[in-house]
Amino acid sequence: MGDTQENIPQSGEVIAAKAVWQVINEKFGDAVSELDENPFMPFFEVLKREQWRDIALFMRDNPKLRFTYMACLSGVDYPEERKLGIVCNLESLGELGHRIAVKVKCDREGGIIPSVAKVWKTADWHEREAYDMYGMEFSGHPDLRRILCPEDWEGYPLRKDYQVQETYHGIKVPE
Amino acid sequence: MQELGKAEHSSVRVTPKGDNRVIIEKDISSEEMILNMGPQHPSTHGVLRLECKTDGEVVIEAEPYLGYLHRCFEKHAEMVDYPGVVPFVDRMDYLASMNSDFAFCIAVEKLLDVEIPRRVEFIRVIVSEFNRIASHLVAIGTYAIDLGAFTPFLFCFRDREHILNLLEWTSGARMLYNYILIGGVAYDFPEGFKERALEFVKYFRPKALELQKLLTENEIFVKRTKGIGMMPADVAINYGWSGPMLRGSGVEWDLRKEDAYSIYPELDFKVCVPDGRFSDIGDCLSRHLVRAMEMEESLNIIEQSLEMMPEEDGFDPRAAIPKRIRPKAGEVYGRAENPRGELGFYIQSDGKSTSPLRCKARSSCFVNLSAMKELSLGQLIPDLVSIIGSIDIVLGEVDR
Amino acid sequence: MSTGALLPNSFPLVMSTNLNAWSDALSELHLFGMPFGLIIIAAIPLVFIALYALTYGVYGERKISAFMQDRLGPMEVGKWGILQTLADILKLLQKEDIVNKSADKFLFVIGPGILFVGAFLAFAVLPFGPAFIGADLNVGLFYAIGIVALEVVGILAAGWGSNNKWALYGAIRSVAQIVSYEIPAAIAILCGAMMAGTLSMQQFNLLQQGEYGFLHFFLFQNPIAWLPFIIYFIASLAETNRAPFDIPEAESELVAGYFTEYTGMKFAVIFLAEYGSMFMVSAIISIVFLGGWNSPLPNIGPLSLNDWTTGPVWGAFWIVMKGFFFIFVQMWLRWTLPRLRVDQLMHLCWKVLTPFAFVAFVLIAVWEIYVK
Amino acid sequence: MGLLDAKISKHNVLVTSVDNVMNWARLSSLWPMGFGLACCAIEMMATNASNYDLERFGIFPRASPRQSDLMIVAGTVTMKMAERVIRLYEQMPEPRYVLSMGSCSNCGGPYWKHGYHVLKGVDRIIPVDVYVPGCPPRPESLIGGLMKVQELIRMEQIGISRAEALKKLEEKSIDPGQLIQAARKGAIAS
Repeated sequence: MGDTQENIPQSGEVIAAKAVWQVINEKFGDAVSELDENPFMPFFEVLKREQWRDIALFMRDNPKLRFTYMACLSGVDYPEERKLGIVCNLESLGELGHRIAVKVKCDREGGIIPSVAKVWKTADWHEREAYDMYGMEFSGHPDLRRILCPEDWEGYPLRKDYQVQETYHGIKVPE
Repeated sequence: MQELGKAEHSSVRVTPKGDNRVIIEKDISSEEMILNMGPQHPSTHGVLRLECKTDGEVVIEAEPYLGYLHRCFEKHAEMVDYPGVVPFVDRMDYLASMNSDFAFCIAVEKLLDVEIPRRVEFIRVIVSEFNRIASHLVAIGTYAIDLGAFTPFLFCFRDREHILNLLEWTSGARMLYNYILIGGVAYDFPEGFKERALEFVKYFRPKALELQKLLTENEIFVKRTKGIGMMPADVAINYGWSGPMLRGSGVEWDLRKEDAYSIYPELDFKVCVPDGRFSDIGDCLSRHLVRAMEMEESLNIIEQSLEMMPEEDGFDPRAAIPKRIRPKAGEVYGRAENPRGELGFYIQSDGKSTSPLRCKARSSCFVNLSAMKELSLGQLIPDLVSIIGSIDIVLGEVDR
Repeated sequence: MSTGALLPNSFPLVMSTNLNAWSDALSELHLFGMPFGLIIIAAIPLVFIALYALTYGVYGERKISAFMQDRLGPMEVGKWGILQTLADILKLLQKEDIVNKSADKFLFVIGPGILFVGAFLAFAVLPFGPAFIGADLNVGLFYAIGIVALEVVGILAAGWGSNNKWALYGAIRSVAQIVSYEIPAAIAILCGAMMAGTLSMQQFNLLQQGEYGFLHFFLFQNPIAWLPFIIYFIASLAETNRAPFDIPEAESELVAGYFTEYTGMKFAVIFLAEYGSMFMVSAIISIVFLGGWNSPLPNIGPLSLNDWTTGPVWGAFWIVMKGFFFIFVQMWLRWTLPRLRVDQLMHLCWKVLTPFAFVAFVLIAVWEIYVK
Repeated sequence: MGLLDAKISKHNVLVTSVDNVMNWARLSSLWPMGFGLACCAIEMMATNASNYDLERFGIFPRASPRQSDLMIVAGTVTMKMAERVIRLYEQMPEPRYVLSMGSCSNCGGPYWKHGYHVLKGVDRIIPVDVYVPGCPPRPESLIGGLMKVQELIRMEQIGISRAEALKKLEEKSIDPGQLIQAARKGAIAS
């Protein structure tokens, strides 16, 4: 992608994200962090993760925000911080056109993040996938089961310290 | 603000239109039966498994089970370096490898500081649009098989073979190309490509019409698809649908227009949405129509880009490829319009290593398929097959 | 022309064109005190089904579908693949015969048997030309319709006995479909019977005989006859589970329908029965509406085409050709059209075909009484 | 070896010609199970379609494992799928053959090292007769693999095991490399 074409919409994207963040910050104050104004993917972090679901609903239904569309929800491992997290890419599809990313983090062992599966249905399967790959719990999820790996799979494959199991149902797994 | 519990089911109920939907009167007491469909079943397009709770022919509920083709793409992406991820991206959506590569390269190039030569952009667009036609041909062909018509499938594959020949001539592979690289493409077009491509466009236009006559204008086909699997636009957006599925629900949303990446803003093409004259907006027929119309649009794009493409003698498409790909630290979400919808890559780079710290693929089929449970409520088994077919899943991309 | 007038002193097997001369002569043939002739009479339809299914049925279908789809079809097994079906049958003979542990063994085994017997028994009343018929019953047509319906029992036995959910679905769908479509089919055939005033298969042919060839066929004698003709053709597609009504074996929905669990020879028998009944319905439609074994060619002045193409062997030729023509149309439809849904199928049967069949019934009655 | 086997294994003229006919029937009507797993399944479909038309050889996909003779494992077999593959194999009636199509089902292919959920070769769970390399193999090479299955069937006889037939095939097989070399030489000479 050419740089010249790239810069103009991107800076606009950051400005729009800033406006969005201000609306959220007004309502929730300390619950959200400062906006990270990088040109690639402006994001903020939800510091009080209990409020994540309220923030999500606010973002979806507030007429100034209208984030109707969740493009992506990715689980992430932060081994240095001893944390797991999710990154959500949100967008106001067809209405206001702005987008922003939201991060939520939780403890590495037994971490719980409120589920937003009832806010955006996209999140349903994506949260199941994050649970499958990283092992964080999503409280309030309608059906939190493994989705890609078998039900009786051991460990969470995308954690950085994952060790693959030797056999599965009597079949040798590694090499 | 809506309450949480209600938000889930507020706009769920599908409103039947026309006389094509059956109304089941339940006055005979009958027992439910669990019917397991797949992973090996002719109509599940690979290894999807559906556990259907059925009452006679009526599916009360169908729960999809995935993961039968989980090939650990995200693990591999963390283990190999950036150029090494491209072959794995190929194997995700194996029907539209070019488009998938394109999306991945867009995401990485956002992080990298590279100037892409203009001719490369044209090459990328042309091969992607060719692959889009090929992918839609498979989608339409297999949909015809699902509905019991065998011949259109073979016609589709016959025409697809011409595209594969063209792309093989360009890239050296039939299906999984590894052709679009970060910062460039692997080879320039071979000599005489333009003529052969235009020849194909000329050949394919009447064939597409023939396909329309065989399927879209067929009374039985319309009967089997019209009014089935209705999805209103707002629910579709909430489900995160994209691509032909979302456009089938009447939302004019195409990333080629919205994100205006590559040279798409310079090209003249329209976003295909059904006009509601022929189909009910949001049903299986609309999705099929969108795919059929998109093939036409892709042909237009190919023609235009072939005209506009700058000719350069001795052009080296690999010139802009950085020697060592090590993006600066940061996170990026890059995406492109795939034949099945929005394919996005969330990439996290620490600025030190040559492989991504985290690479998540936002697969369009995965998201589109998640509405299956809702779409299947109270449908007949043949309609269930019709709905799965209209979602046009590629299990490689669903399970990754 | 008189029926059944046998000239005992002539050589009926060689030259007589008298009605049923060959079969009557054969039935009196005894060797070593055994009714050897009857066995031959019984064997002829069997051999015919086997030969036709092997050549035209399976091989022809594969070739025809291939040509429709821009392919070549079987090419490597024998010249142009003509030995393909033979190889298939020989292979199916060698396959392991699996009976599920959980299957109802009796029903599972007897299902294909009933299917085949049903398809085969109908051939008893099929006139292979003027000189040969298995049994010239005076209720031949009634018998043929009735015995074809016996297949339902076989299908249900096969589907239920398999103890497989897909097979069960296929069987239930098939039974519902065949039983429903019997009604418009029977009424449409009854229209033909009204025009003829008889139920005997040979009489049907005799009534449509004449020097103007096809102009004597009921279809061209009576303009209303087109209606029952089309109704019966559509219904016959459904009765033989052919597309667009192939929902009992819908591959994309039900894997393989009621024969999902069958292996080897049992599967081959089911296939043979299916092709047998396909020919049977095609023969019935050509007898009732298109003159059966009569030559469609007219005598034009000195060119007495009709006379030249009439005779026992020509008769067999015409009826087989007419049957094959309808089978070709069935194949053509099968490889072109998508499949209907179950409820649409029933809708077509009960709300479209059956009322129209009744209308045709009344109109034909009126025509027969007042116009003719 | 039983008494009957010993009698039969002498291979008199009658037994051999019956063998030949039976083998011919089996190799001429190989019905594969329509069973696709991943990318290779699309190439398998393309091979079945008009341009390559497997039906020329009498190869005609069946949806039900009960009516098929050959299992084409087309694509990556994952741990979750492995048990289903075994079950499908067990549902097929004897004599049955397995063709492993593509690198993934041969050995895990590109997922060999880090693919925690990928079965590294379908031969770990079911016996494979013919392997077709490629990622995915071209339709031509799939047809080549099917020809190999036919050759294997040709080597079989009443009273000899599949393993012996495979050994015989190995001894008698023609090296295509030499044929290609010869053809090339001929082309250069002319």
